[in-house]
Amino acid sequence: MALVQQSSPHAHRARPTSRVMLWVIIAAVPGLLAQTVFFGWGNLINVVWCIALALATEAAILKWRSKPVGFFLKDNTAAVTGLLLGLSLPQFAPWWVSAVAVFSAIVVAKQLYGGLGSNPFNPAMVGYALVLISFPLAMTTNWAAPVGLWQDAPGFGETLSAIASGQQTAVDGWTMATPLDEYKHKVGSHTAAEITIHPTFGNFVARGWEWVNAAFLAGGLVLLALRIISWHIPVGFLGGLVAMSLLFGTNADQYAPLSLHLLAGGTMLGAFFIATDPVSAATSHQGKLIYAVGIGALVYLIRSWGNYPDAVAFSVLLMNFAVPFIDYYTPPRTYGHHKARRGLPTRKQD
Amino acid sequence: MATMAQSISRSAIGLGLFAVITGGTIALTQAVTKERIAEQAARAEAAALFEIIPESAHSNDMLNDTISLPDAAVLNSGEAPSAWVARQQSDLVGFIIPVTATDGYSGDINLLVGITPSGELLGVRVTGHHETPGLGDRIETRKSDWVYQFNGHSLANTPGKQWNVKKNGGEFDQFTGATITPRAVVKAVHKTLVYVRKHQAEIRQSLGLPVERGNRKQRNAVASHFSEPEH
Amino acid sequence: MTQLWNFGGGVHPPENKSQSNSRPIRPAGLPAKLILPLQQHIGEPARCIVEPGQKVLKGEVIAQVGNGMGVPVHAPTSGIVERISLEPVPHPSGMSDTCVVLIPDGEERWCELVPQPEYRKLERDQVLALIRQAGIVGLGGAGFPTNIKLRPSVDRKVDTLILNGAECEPYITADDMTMREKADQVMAGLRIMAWLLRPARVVIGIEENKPEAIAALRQAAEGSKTEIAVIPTIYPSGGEKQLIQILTGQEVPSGGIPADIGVMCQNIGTAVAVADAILQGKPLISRVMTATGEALAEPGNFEVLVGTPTSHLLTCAGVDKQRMSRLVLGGPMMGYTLPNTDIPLIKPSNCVIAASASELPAPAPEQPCIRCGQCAEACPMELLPQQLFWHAKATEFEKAEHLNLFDCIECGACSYVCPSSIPLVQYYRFAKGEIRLQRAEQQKSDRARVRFEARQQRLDREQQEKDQRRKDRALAAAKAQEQKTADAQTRAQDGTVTDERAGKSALVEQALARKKAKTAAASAERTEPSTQLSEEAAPSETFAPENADKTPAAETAPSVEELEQQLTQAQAKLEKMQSMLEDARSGQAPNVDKLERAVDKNIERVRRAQRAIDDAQQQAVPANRNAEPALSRSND
Amino acid sequence: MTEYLLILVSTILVNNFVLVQFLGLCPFMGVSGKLETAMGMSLATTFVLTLSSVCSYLAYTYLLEPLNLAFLKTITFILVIAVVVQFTEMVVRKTSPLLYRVLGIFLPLITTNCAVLGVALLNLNRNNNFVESLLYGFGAALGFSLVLIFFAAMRERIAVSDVPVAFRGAAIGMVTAGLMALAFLGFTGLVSV
Amino acid sequence: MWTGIIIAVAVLLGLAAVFGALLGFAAERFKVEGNPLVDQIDALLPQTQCGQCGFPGCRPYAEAINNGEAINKCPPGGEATINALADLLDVEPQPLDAEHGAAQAKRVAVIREDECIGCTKCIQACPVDAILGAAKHMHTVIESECTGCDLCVEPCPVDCIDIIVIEPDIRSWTWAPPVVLDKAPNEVPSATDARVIATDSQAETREASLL
Amino acid sequence: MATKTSREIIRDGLWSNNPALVQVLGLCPLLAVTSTVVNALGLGLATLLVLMGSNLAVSLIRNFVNESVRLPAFVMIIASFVTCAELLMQAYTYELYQILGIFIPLIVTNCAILGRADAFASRNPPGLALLDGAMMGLGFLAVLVVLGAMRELIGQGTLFADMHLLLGPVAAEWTLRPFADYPNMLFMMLPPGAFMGLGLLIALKNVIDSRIEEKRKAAQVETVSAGSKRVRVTGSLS
Ligand SMILES: Cc1cc2nc3c(=O)[nH]c(=O)nc-3n(C[C@H](O)[C@H](O)[C@H](O)COP(=O)(O)O)c2cc1C
Ligand SMILES: Cc1cc2nc3c(=O)[nH]c(=O)nc-3n(C[C@H](O)[C@H](O)[C@H](O)COP(=O)(O)O)c2cc1C
Ligand SMILES: Cc1cc2nc3c(=O)[nH]c(=O)nc-3n(C[C@H](O)[C@H](O)[C@H](O)COP(=O)(O)O)c2cc1C
Ligand SMILES: Cc1cc2nc3c(=O)[nH]c(=O)nc-3n(C[C@H](O)[C@H](O)[C@H](O)CO)c2cc1C
Ligand code: SF4
Ligand code: SF4
Ligand code: SF4
Ligand code: SF4
Ligand code: FES
Repeated sequence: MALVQQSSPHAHRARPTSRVMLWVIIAAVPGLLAQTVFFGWGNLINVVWCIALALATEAAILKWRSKPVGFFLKDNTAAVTGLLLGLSLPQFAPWWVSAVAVFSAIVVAKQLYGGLGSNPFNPAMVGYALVLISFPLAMTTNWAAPVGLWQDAPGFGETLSAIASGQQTAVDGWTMATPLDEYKHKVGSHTAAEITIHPTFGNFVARGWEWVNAAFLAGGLVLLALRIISWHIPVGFLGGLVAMSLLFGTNADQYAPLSLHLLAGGTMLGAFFIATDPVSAATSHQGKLIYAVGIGALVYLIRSWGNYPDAVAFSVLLMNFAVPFIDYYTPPRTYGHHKARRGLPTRKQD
Repeated sequence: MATMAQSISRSAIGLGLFAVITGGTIALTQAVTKERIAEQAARAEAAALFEIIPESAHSNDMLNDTISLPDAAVLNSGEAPSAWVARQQSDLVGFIIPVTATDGYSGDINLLVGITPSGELLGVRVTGHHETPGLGDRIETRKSDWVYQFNGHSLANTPGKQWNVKKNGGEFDQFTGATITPRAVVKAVHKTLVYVRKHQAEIRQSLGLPVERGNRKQRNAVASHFSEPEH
Repeated sequence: MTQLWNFGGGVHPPENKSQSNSRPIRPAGLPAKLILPLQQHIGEPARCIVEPGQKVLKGEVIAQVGNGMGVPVHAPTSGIVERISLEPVPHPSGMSDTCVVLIPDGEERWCELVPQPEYRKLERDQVLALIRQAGIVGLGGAGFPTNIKLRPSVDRKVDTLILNGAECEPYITADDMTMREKADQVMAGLRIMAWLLRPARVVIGIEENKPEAIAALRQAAEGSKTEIAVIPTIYPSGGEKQLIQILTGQEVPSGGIPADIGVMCQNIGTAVAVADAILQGKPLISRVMTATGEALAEPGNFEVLVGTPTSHLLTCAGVDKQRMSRLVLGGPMMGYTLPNTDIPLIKPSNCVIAASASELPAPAPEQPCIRCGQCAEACPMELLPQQLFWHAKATEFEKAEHLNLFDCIECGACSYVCPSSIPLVQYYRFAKGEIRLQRAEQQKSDRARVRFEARQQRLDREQQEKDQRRKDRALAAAKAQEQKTADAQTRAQDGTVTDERAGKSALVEQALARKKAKTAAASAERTEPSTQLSEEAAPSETFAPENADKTPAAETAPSVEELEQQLTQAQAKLEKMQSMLEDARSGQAPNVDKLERAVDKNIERVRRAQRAIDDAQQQAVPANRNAEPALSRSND
Repeated sequence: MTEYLLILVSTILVNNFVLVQFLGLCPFMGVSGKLETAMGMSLATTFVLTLSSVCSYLAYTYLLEPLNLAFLKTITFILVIAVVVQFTEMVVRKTSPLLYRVLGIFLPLITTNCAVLGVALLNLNRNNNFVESLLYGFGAALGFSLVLIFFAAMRERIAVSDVPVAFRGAAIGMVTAGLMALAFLGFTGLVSV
Repeated sequence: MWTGIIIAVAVLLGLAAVFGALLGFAAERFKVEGNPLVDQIDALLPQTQCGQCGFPGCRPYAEAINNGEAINKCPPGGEATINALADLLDVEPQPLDAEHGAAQAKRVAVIREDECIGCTKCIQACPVDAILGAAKHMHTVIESECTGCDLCVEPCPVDCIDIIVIEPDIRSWTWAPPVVLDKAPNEVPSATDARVIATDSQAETREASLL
Repeated sequence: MATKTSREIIRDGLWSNNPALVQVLGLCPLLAVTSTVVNALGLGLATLLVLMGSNLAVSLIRNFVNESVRLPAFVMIIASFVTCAELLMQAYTYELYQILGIFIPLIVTNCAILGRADAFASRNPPGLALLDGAMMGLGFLAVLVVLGAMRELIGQGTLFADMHLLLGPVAAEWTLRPFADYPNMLFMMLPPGAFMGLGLLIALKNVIDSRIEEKRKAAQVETVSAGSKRVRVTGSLS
């Protein structure tokens, strides 16, 4: 009989990474459902396609790097990346757009850096940003109109064939500018009242989008409750956005109103699911706050003055870029120390 | 101190020597190529103009045959824009006005608008823009034929409301995915036509045309405005 | 109600305490043999003062304090010292250390004990000496000699004495049971310590999951000013630093000790040991230990003699060998696994867990860190465990240190929560060990540099002096020569012309003789004649590497040359040895036989070198390199 | 005032010299292995870039332009830069060994930093006046420093990752710079200059 | 045309002369000598003074490194030293140059005292004066000062000096890093690796004599 | 420094010490102008000419410059070559010149050029220096063109578009379109694509190198003997 030899601790809490990732997937389900209810089958098809592709790509690349494939596939992170891409791409994005996005997310952003845990940038957002600048046409014209505004609503089969046909643009009438897009292009030349006449705004804030965002918010709260994410990032993100909005004024004729910022586009998905990607986010509480407030502020900045109507992807990437630096300068204060030791160890000079 | 003086003079002379040699080389090359460069620059500048009014369609030195435009702030095309005039023998073929559309998707779009004396469009060309590659850049002739659809339009044959993209109920195609850029261009062209109609009198005058058709007295072109563009 | 503070982090592992705290403390009895390591504490090992075969009495000192900090070791029972040898000891390395192996005679005959119930009449130092003589070390973990801890340096007044009854680790109930059953002894020990330290405040911190112990202590402390503080159940509230923060709100400064902020923390068991030592005169020869785990039929707490092999304790608790998959000494969070059951239990051992495979299953393989920050949430020291881990893994120790690696108390809370099951603590231990090694090496190399430079200077100086001397002598010689020449000239001028040639040769002869004499004289300064050559050659050679090695040509140079060089060296050595031998023989020196052996060896060496050359010459030139290892082997 | 602010925003973010305009890439790739050195390089570049932007402006406006020698601008500018750099190096080396340790070794590298000459040339293209030249140079340097420092911090992290062997070193650095440039595209349109 | 050229040359000449003078002035005025880098390099070398690098001692090698010598020639320092040097000089670390020997475990010299004839040869050879003894008397090595350079072995006429590897004992033992299982199965280092004591990732088991 | 043989110079320039892939120098033009083959070729040729010229010139004057003005002198030489190239391009390929913009004058600060002048030309005779310049220039040019081709192909689905800008009207029809109906992948035409493309090329070179190295290792037996370069620091045997 042999005795196990092992270093302490000998007890472990049973919540492995794969389970954490599974929870993220589960928490995203309400949002996905809301998307399906309000925007049709597109997201669901995208999600399935992206996840399948993500797993296949990850397996292939792990094989190439001669890493144990099963061991790493089981951690579910590729699935999360695929899921988040599927959730954020336009509903009628042609299949190859998703494929390029998934491929660049998994290969370039993740595995080239050494795979899980090593990627400095959020893989899903790398994929998204990359296709956004590569294929602006496919990425701006394929947003589904909210259910109810469809002329001749496409069913599952039609949606699938639209995506699978690979056409850069979907059938007119199925698609519509997103509320953020619409606002962005008319603000300044139109008054708020004139802008919001557009059917995409619906009766409340942004037809369909408001419920999708609410659903993601709910899922995010589940993650918070499970302590899978800490409050710093979502609060920082939304706080930064709100603060900027208040700072630049709430005059809806000049700038998009706060409600639109919060409930349209990928705000809640970004705040709870994307900015919180632990691998590419800052480490300490203070660092997380800086990182998240930065994202919120950048989202506002780019949405208001930049070219891109929804800026979550770019803002997340930009702050990812700053994360290692932030980490160096925001270590927590350790027990028994007066203040935190910031920066780098100074080389011993004798 | 001797070493200091020595060091100074040695360095100064050494570097000076290089200056003479290298400066000489450059200056020589410059002297040799100066004329050709000026010519090339002028030709490049002219290329867009000649696309609108081909060389076969005019006989004057269009590059140096310019008129200054009055009250041209509406065209947003620089401080004192001047239009190029094309003439076939003594007939006025048309003139080309530089215009800037300010409401593009990102930044200004620089256009050349060619107009016949009767106010009909000879052609429109884009000389500079920052629109999104792949979306807004189809206003370039290299990317699509879109700008050619202006040819032949005039205020007379196209009513004011029609000066818009189809999506907004106008005459002109937009391209998929980008309405803002074409709308901006259409607007700018329209504005130019309106401007020309408004300032018809002055323009005719500076073209040397009688306000009432008839006086075809030649006038020397005002060439002094034209200057070599910075690169 | 005592005011309590929070500390950051902490975890709630399943407690698993009921298995062992439902039975009273039982005596574990006498094992067949006792293995007593000479070092059971922090400091220097004790010095063994018994011989194999010697009979010892229970409580007799068998090892005295060595030359550093330490405490004595006592015989836990009467018996015969079987041997003093290297035995496996409880240590994470699983290595062996010097132990005294004692075969009990079963008589349990005590040596003479000197109780000091009137300790208040003694000097404090006397009481501390008694504590030290009783071999008491901290029973809560590190095993730091208690007497040293109880004597804080003059400038540090202890205001608060804390008795650590938190026992926050799962499974362990030794302190719990001690408090329940020996509450009076605990209080007595506490009183002694309080008398020694005169603190303004005395607190006993107990986690709220031990109501019986709390009740027992409340009763025992009735009427005294001792506070019984019931603290929340969270691991690691029993960590000294955490407990201090909970009870006083103060933090022990990094790198400092609790006494720096006027606090001292002692374990429950330590208090009992102090009480026994002072009031009954008994040294620390047994302690309460928990034996628990699913592999045991009757888990519980036992009064165990120090040095008892683990197997004995397990048998007492009814072990089922088949179910036992892992044997942990200490708690599941900080304990280490034992490779076998022969290992003895020592003073700081407080718990043995004989766990079944399902109870403490092997964790999943290590996955990459996802920087989820769970570890940072759990860390009671508010470190950044994941950053420490990344740096430790990448062996960027400087950065790990910068992030306060050395403040880590190795509590294991971070590993406990890590979803990627990374053995974080092991990484930290590794990094700490490497850093300590590096520091030691750096110190050593600094010292080596100093010594080397000092030597170089000395050599330079000596060389200069020698040069000077030689110059002086040469000068003197030249003068003499001049004188002589002048003399000779005058003589020659005086003398006949035919004599001239003879005179000249005489002069040459004289010069030669002088030179010889000089050489002889110079070498006489040193031990042996030929040293001088090397001595004089040394400085120049020190900075001019053998040119054959420096030029690229050396790379391709046939190694026959090298071999020949070796041969000449060997021959030189041989000659020297032979001459030394002759000297020794003539001088009847005591080292003649040594030298004979040396000469033989050198003859052999010359022969081997010769053979190597022959071999090398036979082979083609490129093969020469291969001959080299053979030669270096011949140096053995 | 806003105009000047816009120049800064534009040069630091929107038209970042390194990631958008492709200037100063060699030091960006070469001196970003360690955060400490990157900081030294940033300081040195900021100083030289600002100074030489101004000096070149002066040389052009008061020497070349009046004499109609625009074609000598490249050689003049590079001469100015080389001399500024070398002179600074000598002075720093002598007067402040401490500062020299921080910046000194980077100074010679700056002569061949395209950003420095680039700023001088772009000042002309953009018809910047004196203050604008100053700000433009300073902003460019800040933008350079910003990405250099962030990049260095990131490379330190990447250095300990399990990057596939073929990509270790410069290759993954390039990919990272590419992803950063991707992120910076998010700023397009922020300021239309 | 020629006037243009002459103006151009003259302007450039003027500029260059002024700048040249400036630099000449600075070169003379701000001249410095010395290099603190050598000290920093020297501090990183192990000071074994063994000469395996091909230089007579660590300091000469430090000077050579400062002048561009490769940093991978010091076997006693091994990989750690190479990495530290690479870090200091901001160059890529290279593997140890085998021509200068292989990295070895820490060693010390021990003199077999009953064989020592007291010739003092080893004393003269030891670069750090780590050997004690007088002529014709037994010599000993001060273990704490010996760098293990083995320079004393060769000169000893009776070969009574051994170089022994310092074995870790329970007091010098340190924890080994855990073994990571993220390589393909065939690349996983064997669990019997001497340094591996215990890991979380690979439950290594040992035979135990139970009871 | 030992002089190198021409073979080594050729190999160094084209492969083993390639300025773009190994020294990672001259990145700005390398990345900025490689969106199409024609741009890459134009700048590459200009750089090649300047590199050869400056190497030759520096080598010729290598014994006459004094230390304090060495750098400015080299820089001036390079700058004069660049300005000449600039003027010539303006005169003969004006459109291309406009596209390449400030990257023509910026050849001056192409670190690779000054680097070569300083590290090689200033210590070697003119012949070798010229060869070195040519090889380094060609190596640089090759990388430029390959990167240009890659970006052009992926970015806009064409190859050799607009070659007439450089080579005159004959080349106007050279454009290849391998894929019909290609959705342009703009990413490749923009800065991020440039960086990643070069990253990919560098990685590719690493892969090839390691293959070659493996082969070489397999073919060659270990000949160094450990410790053969030791030097004694103390004493000696006698
Ligand atoms: C990255 C990006 C770039 C864009 N570039 C342009 C552009 O260059 N020109 C343009 O007109 N619209 C551009 N758009 C705007 C969108 O395509 C916008 O939805 C469209 O112009 C509105 O047209 P619609 O009224 O046909 O929906 C861009 C949008 C995005 C997200
Ligand atoms: C290396 C070391 C040195 C110590 N030095 C002292 C000391 O000088 N004075 C003192 O009162 N306690 C000293 N201690 C004891 C500590 O303060 C602490 O009470 C003891 O280590 C028990 O801690 P633990 O079981 O939590 O590890 C020392 C402990 C260690 C490990
Ligand atoms: C994480 C951790 C948990 C600890 N838990 C306890 C505990 O529950 N009970 C205890 O008495 N000592 C515990 N200790 C040891 C104490 O820190 C401290 O060393 C001890 O109370 C000092 O008393 P001693 O010198 O009498 O051993 C723990 C130490 C650590 C690092
Ligand atoms: C809370 C949470 C959020 C995550 N967000 C993302 C994300 O935005 N993008 C992504 O690619 N992966 C995300 N992941 C999955 C995983 O962390 C990611 O694939 C790693 O970055 C891969 O190294 C997330 C995981 C968790 C636990
Ligand atoms: S808990 Fe584990 S996976 Fe999470 S950050 Fe800490 S070390 Fe990394
Ligand atoms: S083991 Fe160290 S790092 Fe981990 S939780 Fe405990 S104190 Fe913190
Ligand atoms: S090899 Fe290393 S230890 Fe030996 S002398 Fe050279 S630098 Fe010193
Ligand atoms: S005793 Fe021998 S091995 Fe030790 S340092 Fe001295 S010469 Fe070297
Ligand atoms: S080419 Fe080297 S910095 Fe630009």
